[in-house]
Amino acid sequence: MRPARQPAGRFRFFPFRLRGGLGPVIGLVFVVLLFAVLGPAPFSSLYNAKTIVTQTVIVGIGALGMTFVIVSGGIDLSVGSLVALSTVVTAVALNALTGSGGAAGPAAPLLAALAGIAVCAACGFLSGLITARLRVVSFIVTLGMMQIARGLAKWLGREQTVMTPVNWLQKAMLVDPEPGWLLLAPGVWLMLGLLALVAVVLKYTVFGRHVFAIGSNAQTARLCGVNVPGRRIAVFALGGAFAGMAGVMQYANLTVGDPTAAAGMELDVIAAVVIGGGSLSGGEGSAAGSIVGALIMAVLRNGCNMLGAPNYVQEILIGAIIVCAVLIDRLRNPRTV
Amino acid sequence: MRPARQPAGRFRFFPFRLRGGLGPVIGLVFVVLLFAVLGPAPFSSLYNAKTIVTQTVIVGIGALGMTFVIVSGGIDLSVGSLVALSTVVTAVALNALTGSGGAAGPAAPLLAALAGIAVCAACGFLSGLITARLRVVSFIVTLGMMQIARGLAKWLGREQTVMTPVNWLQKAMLVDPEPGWLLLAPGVWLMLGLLALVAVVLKYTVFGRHVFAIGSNAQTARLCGVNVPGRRIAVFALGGAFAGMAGVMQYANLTVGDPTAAAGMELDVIAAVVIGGGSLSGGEGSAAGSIVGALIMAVLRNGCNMLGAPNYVQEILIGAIIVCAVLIDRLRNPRTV
Amino acid sequence: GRPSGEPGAAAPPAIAVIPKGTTHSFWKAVHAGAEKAGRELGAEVIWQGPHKEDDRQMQIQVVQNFISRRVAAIVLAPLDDQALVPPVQAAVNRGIPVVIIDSGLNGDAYRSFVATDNARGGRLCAERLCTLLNGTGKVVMLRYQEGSASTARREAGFLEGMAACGTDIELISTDQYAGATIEKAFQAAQNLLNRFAEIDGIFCPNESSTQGMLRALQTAGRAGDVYFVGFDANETLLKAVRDGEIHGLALQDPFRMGYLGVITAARVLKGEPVAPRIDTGVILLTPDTIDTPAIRALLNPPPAPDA
Amino acid sequence: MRGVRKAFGAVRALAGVDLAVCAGEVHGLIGENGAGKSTLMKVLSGAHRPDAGEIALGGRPYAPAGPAAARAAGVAMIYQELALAPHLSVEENIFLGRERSRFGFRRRRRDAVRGVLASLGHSELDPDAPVSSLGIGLRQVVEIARALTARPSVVIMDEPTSSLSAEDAEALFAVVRRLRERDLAVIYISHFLEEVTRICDVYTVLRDGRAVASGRVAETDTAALAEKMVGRTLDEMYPRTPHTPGAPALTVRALRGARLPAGVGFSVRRGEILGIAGLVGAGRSETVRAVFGLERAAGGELEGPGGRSVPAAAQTPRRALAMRLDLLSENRKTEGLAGGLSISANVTLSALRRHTRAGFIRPGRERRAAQRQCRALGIRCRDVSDPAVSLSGGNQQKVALARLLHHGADVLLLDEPTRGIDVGSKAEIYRLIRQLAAGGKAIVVVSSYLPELLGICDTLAVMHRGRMSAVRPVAAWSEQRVMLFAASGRDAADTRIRTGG
Ligand SMILES: Nc1ncnc2c1ncn2[C@@H]1O[C@H](COP(=O)(O)OP(=O)(O)OP(=O)(O)O)[C@@H](O)[C@H]1O
Ligand SMILES: Nc1ncnc2c1ncn2[C@@H]1O[C@H](COP(=O)(O)OP(=O)(O)OP(=O)(O)O)[C@@H](O)[C@H]1O
Ligand SMILES: [Mg+2]
Ligand SMILES: [Mg+2]
Repeated sequence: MRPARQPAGRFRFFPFRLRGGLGPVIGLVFVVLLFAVLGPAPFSSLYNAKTIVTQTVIVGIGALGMTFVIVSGGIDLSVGSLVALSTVVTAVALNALTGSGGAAGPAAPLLAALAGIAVCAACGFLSGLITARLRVVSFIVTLGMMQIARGLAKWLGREQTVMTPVNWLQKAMLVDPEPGWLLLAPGVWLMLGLLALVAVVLKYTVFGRHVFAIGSNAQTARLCGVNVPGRRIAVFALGGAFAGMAGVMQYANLTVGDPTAAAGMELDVIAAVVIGGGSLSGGEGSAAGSIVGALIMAVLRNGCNMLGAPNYVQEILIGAIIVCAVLIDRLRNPRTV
Repeated sequence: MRPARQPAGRFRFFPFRLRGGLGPVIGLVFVVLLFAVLGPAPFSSLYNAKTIVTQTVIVGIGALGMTFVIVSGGIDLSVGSLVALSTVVTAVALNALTGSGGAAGPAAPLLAALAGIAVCAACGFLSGLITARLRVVSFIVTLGMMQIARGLAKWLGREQTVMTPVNWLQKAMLVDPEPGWLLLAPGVWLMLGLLALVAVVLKYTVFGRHVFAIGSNAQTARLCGVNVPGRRIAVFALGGAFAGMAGVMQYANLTVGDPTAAAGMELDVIAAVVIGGGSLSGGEGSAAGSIVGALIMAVLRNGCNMLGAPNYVQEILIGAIIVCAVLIDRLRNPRTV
Repeated sequence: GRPSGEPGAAAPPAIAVIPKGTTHSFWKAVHAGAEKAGRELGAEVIWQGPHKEDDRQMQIQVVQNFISRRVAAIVLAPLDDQALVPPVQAAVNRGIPVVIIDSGLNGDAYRSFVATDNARGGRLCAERLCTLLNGTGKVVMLRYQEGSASTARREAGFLEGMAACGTDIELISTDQYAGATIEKAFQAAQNLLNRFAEIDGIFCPNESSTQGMLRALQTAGRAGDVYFVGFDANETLLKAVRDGEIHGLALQDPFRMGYLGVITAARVLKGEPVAPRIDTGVILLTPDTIDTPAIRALLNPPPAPDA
Repeated sequence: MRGVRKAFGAVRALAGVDLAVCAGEVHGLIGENGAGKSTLMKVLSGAHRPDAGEIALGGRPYAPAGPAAARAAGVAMIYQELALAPHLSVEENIFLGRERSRFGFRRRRRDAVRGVLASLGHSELDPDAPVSSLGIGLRQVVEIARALTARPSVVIMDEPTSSLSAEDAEALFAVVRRLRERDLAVIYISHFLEEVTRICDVYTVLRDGRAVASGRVAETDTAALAEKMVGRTLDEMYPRTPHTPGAPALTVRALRGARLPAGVGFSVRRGEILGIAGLVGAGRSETVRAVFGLERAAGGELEGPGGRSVPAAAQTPRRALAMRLDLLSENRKTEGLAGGLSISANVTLSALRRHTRAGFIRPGRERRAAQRQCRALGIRCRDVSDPAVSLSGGNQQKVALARLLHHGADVLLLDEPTRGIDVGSKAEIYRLIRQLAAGGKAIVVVSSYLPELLGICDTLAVMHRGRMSAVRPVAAWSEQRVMLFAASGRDAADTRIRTGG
């Protein structure tokens, strides 16, 4: 129970930064180098780097929201379903706003996206409410919400993908962005913006501090006057909102609302957070770490694809490397437990 | 004349029995009554009851193994993949043992099943080894194992379902068992036998007590001389073996080895354990509770199907009822936290 | 690394073939066909499916990765008729032609569409069931999965055909879904059979749902008592046909689909004109026709090389 | 407070307590383990909602909705079971729930932290150190600092000195006196009755959830207080059971840890009680933990009762147990108890095999053994099947001790064995320790409570910054001499500095 003391000085102010930052980065460098050596030349091309970053966006944004949840000591299994729900809500809202036929105006997609995000935030709020007020473990609450949101998505979408008119949202995830000076897809910029936001919120705001405190020791937080249920609800609502944003990006990618989208994505998202230094028992985790975790997973998928190995070899490889990425962190940072 | 109530002392000896037993049973009664009232007549038939029990077997056996893992404070996400791997290994081994063509002898299916179970136990052992010795959180280790086992299954099965000759194993999951006097499918009897075994091991053996101690406080357990890594490894190997048995039952059900089987089943299995009173932070859970949890889920699926509701309504309903089943337990048994 | 897809280089052109998944025997046959074409053309065929079956996002990523890898052409079986439009457009923008197989795609970015007429397959099944039932009886259709376009078309074709069959046909359940795997289909089918004591005819629109339903019928002891028509074939299903438990299977020609897909892509690369729609045909297998040479040829395509 | 009641299920913790506390007064609250002191204070600090009764604060009715409301009303509490978030830093813990500003004022906050830590005699403590890296004593300091920076009007201290060294306790007393001068009300719970008589003005005795006596401290003494607490006259606190040391049971040579200890050697014989004194952070706990294999030693050698010596670096708890050593950790919450398990499971955990037949646990036997231990140590519980966490702090400590007694190893390493235990039970435990020694066990006691070390030990050593003084018979030590070595690392015997003429 007595981990090695950290070096004195500046670094110690955010003990979680070290744990959540450097280890995963080493893991990332490791997998990138691995494929750069093993893989075909195109792996190391700029275009491929842009492809990988774009492929990180959806899981990455979901992981940012999940970081709040996991740092607070909870878990959210409904993320995948919420992403699907968000694509469908966005698509349905867009259709409702633009009426029948015709391309959408510039405002409609924005409103539709907000609708998608709002619905997911509401679902997250509900999960949080039940977790915090009725004290059912979040694993079960969100497992229920996972089914409910999936059902809602299918119901809204009439069990089919929802077609939408052409609109600017659909360009948000192009690897070659439309105004070329953007360099990266708008979705990537969104993810980076959110990353900065979440990092600041977690480290420099009272809310962030409280989230860490709740995850570290909820009992203590309560005794210190932290509004534990209120914060928990906010955390899950935030997680939902981020899943909603991930869903909007998913919609941008698919250009349709898809009620079966992102099945099982929750595990990718949680893995990203944990690879990035988050602890499932709460109190640890960082925004940057989670994004790095999501990047590691995207690099793995892309690299394996580039190698052109059969699917089963890829699966075995990805499984092994996920474990190794976390292992590197542990070896670097052994705990005495 | 016996007194109506048991003497307080004896009953209270295992506080977890009460927590893990009665609450879920109330939940089960609740959902059964719900569908008996709402649903069509066939729901309440004996044959349907037998169907439900048979449909519980696979998740139930998986949940028994998961009970060890969860009580010890771990989690095993690889169960679904291990089930698939076991079906494929059993089928491939059976084909290898019986040679080309012809019905299988009585020994071959048994050996094949043992091969399936052994391979899964080995996978569990490996997960346990990495978790316990290299101290990577079990969530990540088993997430990796989930991919690895799925890849292995696809590789072994050449990405296809594996046909097998007719053999007695394939009759293990018939709702109307072949020697009629069995009343229930052999698989159901297997599940009940394993239930008794796991209940006794958890409650009345040193191993079981150590598993509880590790889940409750691993640090203290270590200080008391419990071989924490060794027990952890054994727990995961056991979990793997049970997943292997569930896989053999899955094979009996499908009569083919199916590398895509049981995708996402891990969540059902974990939900069964948690609904049955298991705590994801360890130290709580019971064999009977887990089986009741699995039954609740099977009743839900069956009942919703019987109602003939569209799929999305079923999903929403199942999600809501999973939460309610746990809620009932919590309301009955509020915690001061 | 090695250079790939550079024009004029000695290396053969790389043609990527992207199935919807890799685990049905249907896709095995597609793979075999594609490889055969590759051998004939001297082209490298890269076979790569999405990791998770039926995950549109995964398939989009596979397409994106092939664009990154600069293959010469892509042969794609899209999981969705709309969602795959942007990546296909991106491929075309980068000078990689795309041929679509199996399921349709919106827009006109692709060069050719090589596939079965799914609606026709569904109608064929309906006609078979109609004949077997003599135009009267209670019929169940177990759908495959939400949002799957090709099976939805088969289901629609089947319903259309049943409507034409007569007013005495009662469709008692058409809104249940089997799900992606055999075992999910099995449970759904079991519960359906428990719910309806009286069923005269059943239709399932693909391999896994047909196999799940077959197993449910067998375990309930009702196999053979109900007229059962399915889609696609594998060893288990063929055995059931011989045992009189399945009364018809719509057969596509996946080998030909893979073969023609790659051939068409190669012709596009050479600048030759190609037809925008190529039908690979669908025929009905019944206990009577199971041993005809045409069916035999379909059932036993040359094996896919082990990757 | 008037007629306050509180029950946990079937357990009645408070059965109608009346209590009046005045500003500018230090109010001592004493009582046996499980009497309801902590529960009463948790009601006052808003952590528990009372079942009945009313409270008035500063003349106005007071019914806090939660800890936040209580804190806003000016009630600050130091919890007995330390309430800290291990992942957060010292400063973050101190200001948890009171982060007044979002971005600014870091400087001012930092000054406040340094100020209060200095007043507690720990100006060296780094405000940025994560709490998980602190020993239990420093954690207690952080907990106290948190209550003091809250600018309260009522401060509740639930056994604040249970983990403090004598020096730190003195610093705390100075702080308490200053609080009294500032006209605050202080409620002070302690099992050290001499502390109560030293710094409290009035006292109240709780027994079985009721206030049974109260009065001015000046009009009583510790013996009378103890009598009121226990309800009977106490015998001799440190009874001298005659026992004679035998063969060496544990010999430690040149033990070195990663940081502490720095070359410690001692030997303890069968039938001997060896005490180790020292200040917080002197490395006493780390010494016994290294001996037991809980912390990896960097070097040194251990020789157990069997006479075989092993390198200390290879020690693990399982090997230590096999060598017939056993350890009582100073941190019962994380290392002493499996809180979720029943009392009986905790008691039998190290020696479970004794209650098995053919590998199966015999519940009846196990249960009886646990009940026996509960009686021997006077553990107050409804039933041995209740989870250990439902016990009061002192009773939890006794359960942890009961496990060692039940296991019956030859060498017992007891790190703060009487932390949080009431005087009556303490006397009982001292008697037990002596009996064990008389029965041929070797016992090492680490304690920050000097009187008990001087009272029960046969031999005593003092640690200072990882080094240990010579082991001497207890008669050769005096309180001053121990303090001198603990504070300066110099022994009166070899120092030239003489205070006298
Ligand atoms: N959360 C709880 N659940 C059940 N019982 C409890 C709980 N907290 C306290 N109790 C019971 O209430 C009684 C009073 O406990 P309390 O902690 O107030 O004692 P205390 O006087 O502070 O004792 P100590 O000196 O050992 O700290 C005890 O019998 C204890 O078992
Ligand atoms: N300079 C320091 N910086 C941070 N922590 C320190 C420092 N010095 C001592 N400590 C803490 O004090 C503890 C000293 O070790 P140990 O607990 O063995 O001493 P002790 O004499 O038993 O004191 P305690 O009464 O706290 O148990 C260490 O675990 C460490 O956490
Ligand atoms: Mg107390
Ligand atoms: Mg100590």
